[in-house]
Amino acid sequence: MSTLATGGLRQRPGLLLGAFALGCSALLGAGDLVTRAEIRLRQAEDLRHALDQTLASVPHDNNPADDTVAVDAGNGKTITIYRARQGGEISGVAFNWVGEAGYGGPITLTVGVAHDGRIASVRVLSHSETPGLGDKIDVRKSDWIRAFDGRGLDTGTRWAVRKDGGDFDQFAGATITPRAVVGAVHDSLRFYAAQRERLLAPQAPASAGREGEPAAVPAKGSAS
Amino acid sequence: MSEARRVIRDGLWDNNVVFGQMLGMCPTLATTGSATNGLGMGLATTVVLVCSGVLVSLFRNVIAREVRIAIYVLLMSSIVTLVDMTMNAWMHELHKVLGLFIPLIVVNCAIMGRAEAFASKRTPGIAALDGLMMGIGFTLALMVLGGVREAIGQGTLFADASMLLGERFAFLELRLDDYRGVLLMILPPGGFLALGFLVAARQRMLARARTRASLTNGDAVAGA
Amino acid sequence: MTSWTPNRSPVAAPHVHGRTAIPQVMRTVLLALLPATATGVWLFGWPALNMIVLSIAGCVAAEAAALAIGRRALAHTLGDGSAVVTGLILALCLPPWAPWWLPLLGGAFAIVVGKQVFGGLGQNVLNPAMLARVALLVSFPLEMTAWVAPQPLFSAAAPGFLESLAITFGAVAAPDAVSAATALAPLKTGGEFAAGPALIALGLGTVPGSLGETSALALLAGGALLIARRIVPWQIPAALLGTLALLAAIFNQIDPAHYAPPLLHLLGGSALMCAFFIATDPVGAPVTPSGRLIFGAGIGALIYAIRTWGGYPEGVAFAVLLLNAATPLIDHLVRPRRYGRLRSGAPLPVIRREDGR
Amino acid sequence: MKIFRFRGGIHPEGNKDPTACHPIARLPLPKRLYIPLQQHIGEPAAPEVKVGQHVLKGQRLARHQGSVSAPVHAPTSGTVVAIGDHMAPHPSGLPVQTITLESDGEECWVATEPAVDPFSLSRAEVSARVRDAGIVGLGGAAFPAAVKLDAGNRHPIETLIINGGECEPYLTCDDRLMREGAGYVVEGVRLIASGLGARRTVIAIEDNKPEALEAMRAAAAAHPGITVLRVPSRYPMGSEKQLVSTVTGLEIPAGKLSAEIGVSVHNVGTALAVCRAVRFAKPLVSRVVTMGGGAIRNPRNVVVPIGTPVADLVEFCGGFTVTPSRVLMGGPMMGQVLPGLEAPVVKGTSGIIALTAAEAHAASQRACLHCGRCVDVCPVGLVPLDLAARVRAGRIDDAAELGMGDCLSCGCCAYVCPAHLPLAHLFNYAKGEIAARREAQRKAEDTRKLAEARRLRLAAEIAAKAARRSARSSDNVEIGS
Repeated sequence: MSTLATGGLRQRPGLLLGAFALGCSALLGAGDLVTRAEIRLRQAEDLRHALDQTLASVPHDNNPADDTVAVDAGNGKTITIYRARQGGEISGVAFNWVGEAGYGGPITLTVGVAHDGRIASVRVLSHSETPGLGDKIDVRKSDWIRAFDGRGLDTGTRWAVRKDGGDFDQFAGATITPRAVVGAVHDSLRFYAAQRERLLAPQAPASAGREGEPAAVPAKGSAS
Repeated sequence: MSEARRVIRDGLWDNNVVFGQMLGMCPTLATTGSATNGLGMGLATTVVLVCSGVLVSLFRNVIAREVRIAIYVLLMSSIVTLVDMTMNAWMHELHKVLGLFIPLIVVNCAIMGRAEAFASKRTPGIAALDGLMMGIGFTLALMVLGGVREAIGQGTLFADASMLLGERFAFLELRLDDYRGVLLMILPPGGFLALGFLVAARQRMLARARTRASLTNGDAVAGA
Repeated sequence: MTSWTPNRSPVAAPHVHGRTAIPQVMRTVLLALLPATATGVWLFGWPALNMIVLSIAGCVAAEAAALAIGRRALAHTLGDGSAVVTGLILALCLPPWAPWWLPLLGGAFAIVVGKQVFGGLGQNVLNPAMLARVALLVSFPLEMTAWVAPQPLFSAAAPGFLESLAITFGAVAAPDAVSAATALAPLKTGGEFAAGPALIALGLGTVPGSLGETSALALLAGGALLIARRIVPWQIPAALLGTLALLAAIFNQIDPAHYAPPLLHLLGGSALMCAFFIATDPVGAPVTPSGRLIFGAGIGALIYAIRTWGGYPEGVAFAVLLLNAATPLIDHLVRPRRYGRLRSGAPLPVIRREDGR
Repeated sequence: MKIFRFRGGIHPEGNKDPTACHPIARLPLPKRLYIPLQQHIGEPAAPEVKVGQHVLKGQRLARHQGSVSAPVHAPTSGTVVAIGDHMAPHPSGLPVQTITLESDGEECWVATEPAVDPFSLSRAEVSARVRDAGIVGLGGAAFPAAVKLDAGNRHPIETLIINGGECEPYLTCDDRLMREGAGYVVEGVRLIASGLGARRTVIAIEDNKPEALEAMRAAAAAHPGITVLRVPSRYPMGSEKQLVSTVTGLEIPAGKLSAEIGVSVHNVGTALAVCRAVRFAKPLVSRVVTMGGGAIRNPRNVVVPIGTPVADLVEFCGGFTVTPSRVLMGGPMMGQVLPGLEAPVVKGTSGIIALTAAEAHAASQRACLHCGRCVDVCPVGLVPLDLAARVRAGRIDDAAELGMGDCLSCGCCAYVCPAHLPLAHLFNYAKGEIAARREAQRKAEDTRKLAEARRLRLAAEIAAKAARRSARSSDNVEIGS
């Protein structure tokens, strides 16, 4: 940049600002170009990792992140179902479920259900329960949430906390939060049961979900 | 004292961003739940500080007074966005931990402050050194604050350091077993409390140093 | 004898003084807390007494340490008795069978963070005991909500003295069998609201709850003493309880199944303790009668809101702290009118009475 | 008659019984009297006697000078032995110009004008007699009474209020005066009323003085223009502003005189002095002083010649039973510490109170609790704790903004303060500071005005000269042409 040009720009602050804006935009554009593919890859990995965890006990040989179907949940909301397949046969599904209010507001779960309608695993995606009291539903704080593994509607489980005559522990000092989670998991199972036929209908992997666009990213750690 | 030594002293102690200038309180309080988080935030901020210092210094003769703030904002937000994208692409795990806070770097007034007060008047070399020292000072302050909060709050030190620095640094992670933790310190009020006590401790040290200095001076006068 | 050597250092008027002094005020507050304290110890046994001792010890020790660090007169300041009052109020707010470190930590926090960092008695913005209560509740929600059913001293189920030491100092948590829910629990968990005979239990205090907050009668007796002795202004308790009861009555009328009746709000939980002993701490309360009405009403409304819609089972501590923070503003807004002046501070217009009355 | 309640106030322990129950005693004539030349608010009086000169009782020793001032008269007959410095009855103990009189024991009165029918005198004549008698407000403020009477000429007075409140603890001199001299007091009241041209007169007496109330009612029964009003005992009922509010329901607007809303307030002791001055042409040479406090052996009220050393009075009352913790001139709420017993009784001395340590309840200061008791009791509606915080921080201007200047110095706030903070002391300091600043500002303003006037004058002179010159030159021109 010649002295003349800089001198000229100094006299015209508007132009100078414009020049900087242009330069910065170019820089950001370039940065986006270089990182876009990489970032998308990472996000896909995240989703896959999370689904693999949720469906760890379900044998599958596909990538559930790429095999989705959108289901109308009945109340105007659409739920994206991720399906795991073993040899082309659906062996289990995973989906996010927003439960009824706990102590501090709604609790969002990621539920994995095996082909036979039993819980593969449940993880809490987000909640606003009292720290140190209700947040034991988080797998990083306690193992309580693993109590759902392997349970189903037909396993003779009483879907309530002990205090209400059910099979699930409440934790010391808090009843409402576990009660809400138990209820939510129960609801999600009933939802699965109602939708089972449709979910398990043999369908080509690519035909249902919009590929490459995860509807929800159940990334671990987002509850923090 | 040479200017470089002055700059180093300023950044690390005399004019420390957090304890001396009390700038950048938003990231300071928001991200110091643990020493590791403080370290990560500090490092990201350091990168931005150095880049913005160099850029502002390079263009210091071009930038007209009337639009300088607007240009600084443009430059800094661009740098921050680039850092965000880069981390998301190649330091994805770290980005998930710090992701929420990286865009916050742009509101860290320490960066604007150094650009206005230092970089815009100096050559790029010394501006880079200043950015680096301010950044290191900031990082250290955040680590101390995070360390205190983490240690009192949950009885650990550098928890999850391996996630930030790689498995080789797992030895940093300390954990006090059977410590129930003081949740308050991890929550936002704990940030204020810890910061307040640390600032008070530093003030006390400075006051003592002043008393000592005045005493020795007094002796000198009396002796003469 | 007519000799007299005058005191040359000038002493300004007035040369006589009322008999009210701070140590005496603190003694009266302690006296007023006695019924609630005694009831609490009776109902919850030896562990409750341990708690009180530890909480007061924590406060006094922390005050002494802070004064020593600040190189201030130890005996004179400790002698005002304010640390003892803070310690007792804190203890009465805690679960009666809490482990030993809870009152100690709370007492130290109340004095150091709640009082001394502001510059000591009279300088603090927030109520120290309530600050400690919130800090403990946020940090240790489990211990802070571990209620036990009352087991009167010397009754069969009550722990003996040695057993009480095990409860207080042992790491063992209170046995599950005695854990219980407070009268306010149905606000959050649903279920039947206490009514009829259950309300009488609330009056006597034979219900689970904080150490000194369960017995409405004991608290009322202490409150009456404080108001009669003019240690606390009547405006704060009246406005606080009135607002709480009014809001409860309105919502209870709208939906009796969802919203608890006013009596439950007044008698269950910490409302009475707060109205007479906590909100009335002069340090954080406004100084004018109308300011005190606003202050009390604000706390009452917040208690109701937090209990009904908030994330914590009891809102007293949060409500008091929030209104403490608003006190300077209230005091600024409702200054008294000065003699001979309009509210704006301008002199009154000259009015003459020419009617020859 | 309706009584209005004023804001704030306190109920200090009265401690009036020990003195109220004894009749007023008469002090034997002291050997030496020390008569300060300034016993009133305003300019000091100018001496007009010489050392060695023999004077008669009631003879004028010093004449008043300036618009606000009062003359001083000889309390007994005797010889002037010194005119010079003597300890003033003020906490500072600084010496003031004082005439020392050695009594000859004769009590020989100066020839006075014959008594006249006082109600035949004009308003101006009443005022002149009051002024010449050296009468000042005897309630303690010592404001020259004639100045107040003259204010009635500028502002029509609707209501005359006679202050029989005596709200200060311990003091009972007005109480005894009303019981024993009700007739004279009422006559004085009527004279003041006629001097002011007041339409109605209210004598306000606190309800803790039932005997005085009864005596005054009886004495005033014959005069329908006078109402004797029973007012509640509440300090500071005797303060002018609070008394005006109690009786009329009006407030004196800030910065105004009570006369501007048609009210004038005088003390009962002043009324008695006015009666003596106008009817008998006797100047003010003695007054009733309450000798009270737990340290006085025989507490009582005493008629005392002005200028009597306090030591003589203490001796007359049997001396001290214990060493007093402080000896006060005036009541304990607003009175001042006496620098020494050699200080003399002056016109404004309502009492000498010797307090024991137990009576004073002295206790060490503690931190302000923010309890608001001072706000509750402040009769002005100030927030003393805020003022005190600002004064202590040296923020005098902020304190002035919050109304420091409106403070009465009544001491209610300091009385109730559970932390024993010296609030009144702080406020007196702040008010002095504000006054000093205002004075400095006024002086600067005066200097500026003088300089401006001088500049204008010089400019005018130059202009005049120029005009004359041009006039002359034009004359010349005319002449020349």
